[in-house]
Amino acid sequence: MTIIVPPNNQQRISIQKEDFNLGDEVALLEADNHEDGAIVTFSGRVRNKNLGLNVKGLYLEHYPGMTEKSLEKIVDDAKHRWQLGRITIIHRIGQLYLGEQIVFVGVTSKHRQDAFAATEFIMDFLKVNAPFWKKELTEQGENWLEARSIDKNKAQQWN
Amino acid sequence: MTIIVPPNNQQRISIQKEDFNLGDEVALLEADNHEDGAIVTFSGRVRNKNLGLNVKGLYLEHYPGMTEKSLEKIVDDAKHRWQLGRITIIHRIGQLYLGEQIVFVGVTSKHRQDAFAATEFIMDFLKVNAPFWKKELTEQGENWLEARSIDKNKAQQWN
Amino acid sequence: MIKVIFFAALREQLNCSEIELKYENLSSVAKVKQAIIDTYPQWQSILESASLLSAVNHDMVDAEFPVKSGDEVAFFPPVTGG
Amino acid sequence: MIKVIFFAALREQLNCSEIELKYENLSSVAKVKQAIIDTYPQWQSILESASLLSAVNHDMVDAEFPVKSGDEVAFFPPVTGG
Repeated sequence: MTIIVPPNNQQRISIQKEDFNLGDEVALLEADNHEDGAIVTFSGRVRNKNLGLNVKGLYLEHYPGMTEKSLEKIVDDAKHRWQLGRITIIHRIGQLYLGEQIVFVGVTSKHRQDAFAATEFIMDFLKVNAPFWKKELTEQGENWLEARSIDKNKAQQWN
Repeated sequence: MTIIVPPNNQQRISIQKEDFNLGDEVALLEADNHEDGAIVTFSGRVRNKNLGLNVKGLYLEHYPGMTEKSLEKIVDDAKHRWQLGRITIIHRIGQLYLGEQIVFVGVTSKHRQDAFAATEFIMDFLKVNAPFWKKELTEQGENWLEARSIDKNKAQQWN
Repeated sequence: MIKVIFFAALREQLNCSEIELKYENLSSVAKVKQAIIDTYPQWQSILESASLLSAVNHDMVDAEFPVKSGDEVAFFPPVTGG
Repeated sequence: MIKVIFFAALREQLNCSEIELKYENLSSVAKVKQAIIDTYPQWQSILESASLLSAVNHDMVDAEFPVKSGDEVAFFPPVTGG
Protein backbone atom coordinates (compact mmCIF):
# COMPACT_ATOMS: atom_id res chain seq x y z
CA MET A 1 0.00 0.00 0.00
CA THR A 2 1.26 3.44 -0.91
CA ILE A 3 0.61 5.91 1.86
CA ILE A 4 0.11 9.49 0.74
CA VAL A 5 0.87 11.89 3.56
CA PRO A 6 -1.81 14.58 3.81
CA PRO A 7 -0.87 18.08 4.94
CA ASN A 8 -1.95 18.79 8.50
CA ASN A 9 -5.55 19.82 9.22
CA GLN A 10 -6.69 17.87 6.19
CA GLN A 11 -9.74 15.71 6.14
CA ARG A 12 -10.56 12.60 4.15
CA ILE A 13 -14.07 11.33 3.44
CA SER A 14 -14.52 8.11 1.51
CA ILE A 15 -17.69 6.23 0.52
CA GLN A 16 -16.57 2.88 -0.79
CA LYS A 17 -17.51 -0.74 -1.46
CA GLU A 18 -14.03 -1.99 -0.57
CA ASP A 19 -12.96 -2.94 2.92
CA PHE A 20 -10.33 -0.83 4.69
CA ASN A 21 -7.52 -1.52 7.15
CA LEU A 22 -7.85 0.29 10.47
CA GLY A 23 -4.12 0.20 11.17
CA ASP A 24 -3.37 1.78 7.78
CA GLU A 25 -5.95 4.50 8.43
CA VAL A 26 -4.43 5.33 11.80
CA ALA A 27 -0.96 5.36 10.21
CA LEU A 28 -2.24 7.94 7.69
CA LEU A 29 -3.66 10.10 10.47
CA GLU A 30 -0.37 9.96 12.37
CA ALA A 31 2.13 10.15 9.49
CA ASP A 32 4.43 13.14 9.86
CA ASN A 33 2.02 14.58 12.43
CA HIS A 34 4.03 15.40 15.55
CA GLU A 35 1.68 18.10 16.83
CA ASP A 36 -1.24 15.88 17.76
CA GLY A 37 -0.65 13.63 20.76
CA ALA A 38 -4.17 12.18 20.82
CA ILE A 39 -6.04 10.01 18.36
CA VAL A 40 -9.52 8.58 18.87
CA THR A 41 -11.13 6.10 16.49
CA PHE A 42 -14.57 4.60 16.19
CA SER A 43 -15.32 1.59 14.06
CA GLY A 44 -18.63 -0.11 13.55
CA ARG A 45 -19.12 -3.65 12.29
CA VAL A 46 -22.01 -5.90 11.30
CA ARG A 47 -23.11 -7.65 14.47
CA ASN A 48 -25.19 -10.77 14.85
CA LYS A 49 -28.28 -9.53 16.66
CA ASN A 50 -30.78 -6.82 15.93
CA LEU A 51 -34.28 -6.94 17.34
CA GLY A 52 -33.76 -10.59 18.12
CA LEU A 53 -33.33 -11.80 14.55
CA ASN A 54 -30.24 -13.59 13.35
CA VAL A 55 -28.39 -11.25 11.03
CA LYS A 56 -26.45 -12.79 8.14
CA GLY A 57 -25.50 -9.50 6.58
CA LEU A 58 -26.52 -6.02 5.51
CA TYR A 59 -27.11 -4.21 2.25
CA LEU A 60 -26.13 -0.54 2.48
CA GLU A 61 -27.72 1.97 0.12
CA HIS A 62 -26.75 5.64 -0.06
CA TYR A 63 -27.53 8.87 -1.93
CA PRO A 64 -24.42 9.63 -3.98
CA GLY A 65 -23.42 13.28 -3.79
CA MET A 66 -25.61 14.12 -0.83
CA THR A 67 -23.71 11.63 1.34
CA GLU A 68 -20.38 13.34 0.81
CA LYS A 69 -21.91 16.81 1.24
CA SER A 70 -23.61 15.88 4.51
CA LEU A 71 -20.41 14.36 5.94
CA GLU A 72 -18.38 17.43 4.94
CA LYS A 73 -20.86 19.62 6.78
CA ILE A 74 -20.60 17.45 9.92
CA VAL A 75 -16.79 17.67 9.77
CA ASP A 76 -16.95 21.45 9.33
CA ASP A 77 -19.25 21.74 12.33
CA ALA A 78 -16.87 19.62 14.43
CA LYS A 79 -13.90 21.78 13.42
CA HIS A 80 -15.76 24.88 14.57
CA ARG A 81 -16.41 23.35 17.98
CA TRP A 82 -13.03 21.81 18.79
CA GLN A 83 -9.33 22.19 17.98
CA LEU A 84 -8.76 19.24 15.67
CA GLY A 85 -5.93 17.98 13.52
CA ARG A 86 -6.80 15.39 10.89
CA ILE A 87 -10.16 13.73 10.35
CA THR A 88 -10.98 10.59 8.37
CA ILE A 89 -14.45 9.19 7.71
CA ILE A 90 -14.90 5.96 5.75
CA HIS A 91 -18.34 4.46 5.17
CA ARG A 92 -18.86 1.30 3.17
CA ILE A 93 -21.82 0.63 0.87
CA GLY A 94 -23.25 -2.45 -0.85
CA GLN A 95 -23.34 -5.99 0.48
CA LEU A 96 -21.64 -6.61 3.85
CA TYR A 97 -21.49 -9.82 5.87
CA LEU A 98 -21.31 -10.65 9.57
CA GLY A 99 -18.26 -9.17 11.27
CA GLU A 100 -17.34 -6.90 8.37
CA GLN A 101 -16.43 -3.28 8.98
CA ILE A 102 -19.12 -0.70 8.10
CA VAL A 103 -17.78 2.65 9.24
CA PHE A 104 -14.56 4.23 10.52
CA VAL A 105 -14.08 7.66 12.08
CA GLY A 106 -10.63 8.80 13.20
CA VAL A 107 -9.73 12.19 14.70
CA THR A 108 -6.39 13.56 15.88
CA SER A 109 -5.95 16.50 18.23
CA LYS A 110 -3.50 18.09 20.60
CA HIS A 111 -5.89 17.28 23.46
CA ARG A 112 -7.71 14.04 24.12
CA GLN A 113 -11.01 15.62 25.17
CA ASP A 114 -11.31 17.36 21.78
CA ALA A 115 -10.60 14.13 19.91
CA PHE A 116 -13.15 12.17 22.00
CA ALA A 117 -15.87 14.79 21.65
CA ALA A 118 -15.39 15.26 17.91
CA THR A 119 -15.38 11.52 17.12
CA GLU A 120 -18.61 10.97 19.05
CA PHE A 121 -20.18 14.14 17.54
CA ILE A 122 -19.36 12.96 14.01
CA MET A 123 -20.90 9.52 14.65
CA ASP A 124 -24.00 11.02 16.28
CA PHE A 125 -24.71 13.30 13.31
CA LEU A 126 -23.71 10.70 10.72
CA LYS A 127 -26.42 8.50 12.27
CA VAL A 128 -29.20 11.07 11.72
CA ASN A 129 -28.07 13.27 8.81
CA ALA A 130 -26.04 11.19 6.36
CA PRO A 131 -28.23 9.49 3.73
CA PHE A 132 -27.39 5.81 4.25
CA TRP A 133 -30.00 3.08 4.63
CA LYS A 134 -29.44 -0.45 5.90
CA LYS A 135 -31.39 -3.49 4.75
CA GLU A 136 -30.84 -6.43 7.04
CA LEU A 137 -30.54 -9.91 5.63
CA THR A 138 -31.72 -12.36 8.30
CA GLU A 139 -32.64 -16.01 8.32
CA GLN A 140 -36.27 -14.82 8.34
CA GLY A 141 -35.85 -12.64 5.23
CA GLU A 142 -34.87 -9.10 4.28
CA ASN A 143 -36.06 -5.93 5.96
CA TRP A 144 -35.14 -2.25 5.99
CA LEU A 145 -34.00 -1.09 9.40
CA GLU A 146 -36.07 1.52 11.20
CA ALA A 147 -34.36 4.62 12.52
CA ARG A 148 -34.07 4.62 16.32
CA SER A 149 -35.29 7.51 18.44
CA ILE A 150 -32.21 7.15 20.69
CA ASP A 151 -30.05 8.28 17.76
CA LYS A 152 -32.17 11.38 17.22
CA ASN A 153 -31.98 12.18 20.91
CA LYS A 154 -28.20 11.70 21.00
CA ALA A 155 -27.69 14.20 18.17
CA GLN A 156 -30.01 16.76 19.78
CA GLN A 157 -27.94 16.67 22.98
CA TRP A 158 -25.15 18.56 21.21
CA ASN A 159 -27.32 21.68 20.76
CA MET B 1 2.72 -12.54 15.65
CA THR B 2 0.57 -15.20 17.27
CA ILE B 3 -2.82 -13.86 18.17
CA ILE B 4 -4.43 -15.51 21.17
CA VAL B 5 -8.19 -15.08 21.08
CA PRO B 6 -9.49 -14.10 24.51
CA PRO B 7 -12.91 -15.31 25.64
CA ASN B 8 -15.55 -12.60 25.48
CA ASN B 9 -15.78 -10.06 28.32
CA GLN B 10 -12.12 -10.46 28.97
CA GLN B 11 -9.78 -7.63 29.69
CA ARG B 12 -6.09 -7.22 29.02
CA ILE B 13 -3.78 -4.83 30.83
CA SER B 14 -0.15 -4.60 29.80
CA ILE B 15 2.65 -2.39 31.12
CA GLN B 16 5.52 -2.81 28.72
CA LYS B 17 8.70 -1.29 27.30
CA GLU B 18 8.02 -2.66 23.82
CA ASP B 19 6.02 -0.84 21.19
CA PHE B 20 2.65 -2.25 20.11
CA ASN B 21 0.70 -2.36 16.86
CA LEU B 22 -2.68 -0.65 17.00
CA GLY B 23 -4.10 -2.74 14.16
CA ASP B 24 -3.11 -5.97 15.92
CA GLU B 25 -4.70 -4.76 19.15
CA VAL B 26 -7.97 -3.95 17.39
CA ALA B 27 -7.85 -7.35 15.66
CA LEU B 28 -7.58 -9.01 19.10
CA LEU B 29 -10.55 -7.03 20.41
CA GLU B 30 -12.63 -8.04 17.38
CA ALA B 31 -11.48 -11.63 16.87
CA ASP B 32 -14.39 -14.05 17.09
CA ASN B 33 -16.46 -11.26 18.67
CA HIS B 34 -19.71 -10.94 16.70
CA GLU B 35 -21.76 -9.47 19.52
CA ASP B 36 -20.08 -6.10 19.74
CA GLY B 37 -20.75 -3.80 16.81
CA ALA B 38 -18.84 -0.84 18.24
CA ILE B 39 -15.17 -0.35 19.04
CA VAL B 40 -13.58 2.87 20.28
CA THR B 41 -9.84 3.34 20.67
CA PHE B 42 -7.67 6.03 22.16
CA SER B 43 -3.97 6.26 21.54
CA GLY B 44 -1.55 8.80 22.90
CA ARG B 45 1.85 9.61 21.43
CA VAL B 46 4.85 11.75 22.33
CA ARG B 47 4.20 15.14 20.78
CA ASN B 48 6.65 17.91 20.06
CA LYS B 49 5.44 20.72 22.29
CA ASN B 50 4.75 20.99 25.98
CA LEU B 51 4.83 24.32 27.78
CA GLY B 52 6.65 25.78 24.80
CA LEU B 53 9.77 23.63 25.07
CA ASN B 54 10.97 21.40 22.27
CA VAL B 55 10.44 17.81 23.34
CA LYS B 56 12.95 15.22 22.11
CA GLY B 57 11.45 12.39 24.14
CA LEU B 58 10.09 11.17 27.44
CA TYR B 59 11.20 8.86 30.21
CA LEU B 60 8.27 7.02 31.80
CA GLU B 61 8.60 5.70 35.35
CA HIS B 62 5.92 3.62 37.08
CA TYR B 63 5.21 1.82 40.37
CA PRO B 64 5.21 -1.91 39.51
CA GLY B 65 2.31 -3.74 41.10
CA MET B 66 0.33 -0.65 42.00
CA THR B 67 0.05 0.33 38.33
CA GLU B 68 -1.68 -2.91 37.35
CA LYS B 69 -3.92 -2.82 40.43
CA SER B 70 -5.03 0.76 39.78
CA LEU B 71 -5.83 0.02 36.13
CA GLU B 72 -7.80 -3.10 37.07
CA LYS B 73 -9.87 -1.00 39.45
CA ILE B 74 -10.58 1.58 36.74
CA VAL B 75 -11.67 -1.20 34.35
CA ASP B 76 -13.92 -2.71 37.03
CA ASP B 77 -15.52 0.68 37.66
CA ALA B 78 -16.14 1.13 33.92
CA LYS B 79 -17.75 -2.32 33.65
CA HIS B 80 -20.14 -1.41 36.46
CA ARG B 81 -21.22 1.75 34.67
CA TRP B 82 -21.63 0.50 31.10
CA GLN B 83 -22.34 -2.68 29.15
CA LEU B 84 -18.93 -3.49 27.74
CA GLY B 85 -17.37 -6.36 25.83
CA ARG B 86 -13.58 -6.51 25.75
CA ILE B 87 -11.17 -3.95 27.15
CA THR B 88 -7.47 -3.53 26.45
CA ILE B 89 -5.11 -1.09 28.14
CA ILE B 90 -1.45 -0.88 27.12
CA HIS B 91 0.91 1.64 28.71
CA ARG B 92 4.55 1.86 27.80
CA ILE B 93 7.37 2.65 30.22
CA GLY B 94 11.02 3.61 29.86
CA GLN B 95 12.57 5.79 27.18
CA LEU B 96 10.28 6.99 24.37
CA TYR B 97 11.06 9.32 21.51
CA LEU B 98 9.08 11.88 19.49
CA GLY B 99 6.08 10.34 17.72
CA GLU B 100 6.23 7.04 19.63
CA GLN B 101 3.10 5.52 21.08
CA ILE B 102 2.68 5.89 24.87
CA VAL B 103 -0.76 4.50 25.66
CA PHE B 104 -3.59 2.55 24.01
CA VAL B 105 -7.12 2.00 25.31
CA GLY B 106 -9.59 -0.07 23.28
CA VAL B 107 -13.17 -0.92 24.27
CA THR B 108 -15.82 -2.95 22.45
CA SER B 109 -19.54 -2.81 23.14
CA LYS B 110 -22.91 -3.53 21.61
CA HIS B 111 -23.63 0.20 21.67
CA ARG B 112 -21.37 3.02 20.58
CA GLN B 113 -22.26 5.38 23.43
CA ASP B 114 -21.08 2.81 26.00
CA ALA B 115 -17.79 2.29 24.15
CA PHE B 116 -17.17 6.06 23.86
CA ALA B 117 -17.99 6.77 27.50
CA ALA B 118 -15.90 3.88 28.85
CA THR B 119 -12.83 4.72 26.76
CA GLU B 120 -12.86 8.35 27.89
CA PHE B 121 -13.57 7.33 31.51
CA ILE B 122 -10.60 4.94 31.51
CA MET B 123 -8.28 7.62 30.14
CA ASP B 124 -9.55 10.25 32.58
CA PHE B 125 -8.90 8.03 35.62
CA LEU B 126 -5.64 6.63 34.26
CA LYS B 127 -4.46 10.26 34.12
CA VAL B 128 -5.09 10.88 37.82
CA ASN B 129 -4.93 7.46 39.54
CA ALA B 130 -2.40 5.26 37.74
CA PRO B 131 1.15 5.69 39.12
CA PHE B 132 3.09 6.75 36.03
CA TRP B 133 5.41 9.74 35.92
CA LYS B 134 6.81 11.44 32.83
CA LYS B 135 10.19 13.10 32.65
CA GLU B 136 10.53 15.23 29.56
CA LEU B 137 13.77 15.37 27.65
CA THR B 138 13.96 18.74 25.92
CA GLU B 139 16.69 20.70 24.20
CA GLN B 140 16.85 22.78 27.41
CA GLY B 141 17.35 19.72 29.66
CA GLU B 142 15.31 17.19 31.62
CA ASN B 143 12.33 17.95 33.83
CA TRP B 144 9.56 16.03 35.52
CA LEU B 145 6.14 17.00 34.21
CA GLU B 146 3.71 18.65 36.61
CA ALA B 147 0.22 17.21 36.93
CA ARG B 148 -2.43 19.44 35.32
CA SER B 149 -5.51 20.60 37.20
CA ILE B 150 -7.61 20.06 34.05
CA ASP B 151 -7.01 16.32 34.39
CA LYS B 152 -8.19 16.31 38.00
CA ASN B 153 -11.29 18.26 36.99
CA LYS B 154 -12.04 15.90 34.09
CA ALA B 155 -11.99 12.86 36.39
CA GLN B 156 -14.20 14.57 38.99
CA GLN B 157 -16.87 15.21 36.34
CA TRP B 158 -17.71 11.49 36.33
CA ASN B 159 -18.94 11.60 39.94
CA MET C 1 -38.15 20.38 -15.10
CA ILE C 2 -37.63 19.00 -11.61
CA LYS C 3 -35.95 15.67 -11.02
CA VAL C 4 -37.44 13.72 -8.10
CA ILE C 5 -35.67 10.67 -6.66
CA PHE C 6 -36.72 8.10 -4.06
CA PHE C 7 -34.51 5.93 -1.87
CA ALA C 8 -34.47 2.71 0.12
CA ALA C 9 -37.78 1.40 1.53
CA LEU C 10 -39.66 4.28 -0.12
CA ARG C 11 -38.28 3.40 -3.56
CA GLU C 12 -39.32 -0.22 -3.06
CA GLN C 13 -42.82 0.71 -1.83
CA LEU C 14 -43.37 2.97 -4.86
CA ASN C 15 -41.47 0.60 -7.14
CA CYS C 16 -39.96 3.73 -8.65
CA SER C 17 -36.56 5.36 -8.24
CA GLU C 18 -36.89 8.56 -10.23
CA ILE C 19 -39.47 10.72 -11.97
CA GLU C 20 -39.42 14.07 -13.74
CA LEU C 21 -42.02 16.77 -13.25
CA LYS C 22 -42.69 19.85 -15.32
CA TYR C 23 -41.97 22.96 -13.24
CA GLU C 24 -45.38 24.63 -13.00
CA ASN C 25 -45.64 26.65 -9.83
CA LEU C 26 -43.94 23.88 -7.77
CA SER C 27 -42.40 26.52 -5.53
CA SER C 28 -41.86 24.39 -2.41
CA VAL C 29 -41.09 20.80 -1.43
CA ALA C 30 -44.70 20.44 -0.22
CA LYS C 31 -46.02 21.55 -3.61
CA VAL C 32 -43.72 19.10 -5.40
CA LYS C 33 -45.05 16.30 -3.21
CA GLN C 34 -48.66 17.33 -3.92
CA ALA C 35 -47.97 17.38 -7.68
CA ILE C 36 -46.62 13.81 -7.46
CA ILE C 37 -49.72 12.69 -5.58
CA ASP C 38 -51.95 14.40 -8.17
CA THR C 39 -50.22 12.40 -10.90
CA TYR C 40 -49.95 9.11 -8.93
CA PRO C 41 -52.90 9.04 -6.51
CA GLN C 42 -52.07 5.46 -5.51
CA TRP C 43 -48.90 6.82 -3.81
CA GLN C 44 -50.79 9.24 -1.55
CA SER C 45 -50.70 7.34 1.75
CA ILE C 46 -47.05 6.39 1.29
CA LEU C 47 -45.87 9.91 0.43
CA GLU C 48 -47.90 11.49 3.22
CA SER C 49 -46.09 9.44 5.89
CA ALA C 50 -45.03 11.86 8.61
CA SER C 51 -41.57 10.32 8.96
CA LEU C 52 -40.44 10.86 5.33
CA LEU C 53 -37.47 13.19 4.91
CA SER C 54 -36.72 15.44 1.96
CA ALA C 55 -33.67 17.04 0.37
CA VAL C 56 -33.18 19.71 -2.28
CA ASN C 57 -29.89 19.71 -4.17
CA HIS C 58 -28.30 17.40 -1.56
CA ASP C 59 -29.31 19.40 1.51
CA MET C 60 -31.87 18.05 3.98
CA VAL C 61 -34.77 20.57 4.07
CA ASP C 62 -38.32 20.84 5.40
CA ALA C 63 -41.59 21.00 3.48
CA GLU C 64 -41.60 24.78 3.07
CA PHE C 65 -38.17 24.93 1.47
CA PRO C 66 -38.30 26.73 -1.93
CA VAL C 67 -37.81 24.76 -5.15
CA LYS C 68 -36.90 26.15 -8.55
CA SER C 69 -36.72 24.67 -12.03
CA GLY C 70 -33.69 22.41 -12.47
CA ASP C 71 -33.53 21.40 -8.82
CA GLU C 72 -33.05 17.81 -7.66
CA VAL C 73 -35.62 16.90 -5.03
CA ALA C 74 -35.32 13.65 -3.03
CA PHE C 75 -37.66 11.85 -0.66
CA PHE C 76 -36.49 9.09 1.66
CA PRO C 77 -37.11 7.36 5.01
CA PRO C 78 -35.16 8.32 8.15
CA VAL C 79 -31.52 7.36 7.63
CA THR C 80 -29.94 4.29 9.26
CA GLY C 81 -26.22 4.36 8.44
CA GLY C 82 -23.21 4.10 10.71
CA MET D 1 9.12 -3.47 59.74
CA ILE D 2 7.56 -1.07 57.24
CA LYS D 3 8.98 -0.65 53.75
CA VAL D 4 8.76 2.91 52.45
CA ILE D 5 9.40 3.73 48.78
CA PHE D 6 9.69 7.00 46.89
CA PHE D 7 9.08 7.67 43.21
CA ALA D 8 9.94 10.06 40.40
CA ALA D 9 10.79 13.69 41.29
CA LEU D 10 10.45 12.90 45.01
CA ARG D 11 12.99 10.07 44.78
CA GLU D 12 15.42 12.39 42.98
CA GLN D 13 14.91 15.22 45.51
CA LEU D 14 15.55 12.86 48.43
CA ASN D 15 18.20 10.96 46.49
CA CYS D 16 16.67 7.83 48.02
CA SER D 17 14.36 5.20 46.58
CA GLU D 18 13.59 3.01 49.58
CA ILE D 19 13.98 2.89 53.35
CA GLU D 20 12.88 0.53 56.10
CA LEU D 21 11.39 1.66 59.37
CA LYS D 22 10.87 -0.28 62.57
CA TYR D 23 7.17 -0.55 63.30
CA GLU D 24 6.77 1.32 66.56
CA ASN D 25 3.32 2.79 66.86
CA LEU D 26 3.36 3.92 63.20
CA SER D 27 -0.36 3.38 63.00
CA SER D 28 -1.15 5.76 60.12
CA VAL D 29 0.43 7.15 56.96
CA ALA D 30 0.85 10.51 58.73
CA LYS D 31 2.74 8.83 61.58
CA VAL D 32 4.98 7.00 59.11
CA LYS D 33 5.80 10.31 57.45
CA GLN D 34 6.57 11.94 60.81
CA ALA D 35 8.88 9.05 61.75
CA ILE D 36 10.80 9.53 58.50
CA ILE D 37 11.15 13.26 59.19
CA ASP D 38 12.34 12.52 62.75
CA THR D 39 15.07 10.29 61.29
CA TYR D 40 15.92 12.53 58.30
CA PRO D 41 15.13 16.12 59.38
CA GLN D 42 16.68 17.49 56.16
CA TRP D 43 13.74 15.93 54.24
CA GLN D 44 11.10 17.79 56.23
CA SER D 45 10.13 20.52 53.76
CA ILE D 46 10.11 18.07 50.83
CA LEU D 47 7.95 15.48 52.60
CA GLU D 48 5.52 18.09 53.93
CA SER D 49 4.64 19.29 50.41
CA ALA D 50 0.85 19.43 50.23
CA SER D 51 0.72 17.84 46.77
CA LEU D 52 2.48 14.56 47.71
CA LEU D 53 0.36 11.43 47.32
CA SER D 54 0.60 8.24 49.34
CA ALA D 55 -0.25 4.58 48.86
CA VAL D 56 -0.45 1.60 51.20
CA ASN D 57 -0.08 -1.86 49.68
CA HIS D 58 -0.68 -0.47 46.16
CA ASP D 59 -3.84 1.49 46.99
CA MET D 60 -3.89 5.29 46.95
CA VAL D 61 -4.87 6.44 50.48
CA ASP D 62 -4.99 9.60 52.58
CA ALA D 63 -2.89 10.56 55.60
CA GLU D 64 -5.21 8.97 58.18
CA PHE D 65 -5.17 5.54 56.53
CA PRO D 66 -4.08 2.82 59.01
CA VAL D 67 -0.70 1.13 58.62
CA LYS D 68 0.40 -2.16 60.14
CA SER D 69 3.71 -3.99 60.36
CA GLY D 70 4.71 -5.54 57.03
CA ASP D 71 2.90 -2.94 54.93
CA GLU D 72 4.45 -1.26 51.90
CA VAL D 73 4.01 2.52 52.09
CA ALA D 74 4.80 4.72 49.08
CA PHE D 75 5.08 8.48 48.65
CA PHE D 76 5.09 10.14 45.25
CA PRO D 77 4.19 13.32 43.34
CA PRO D 78 0.86 13.64 41.46
CA VAL D 79 0.88 11.18 38.57
CA THR D 80 1.44 12.24 34.95
CA GLY D 81 0.93 9.16 32.79
CA GLY D 82 -1.25 8.63 29.72
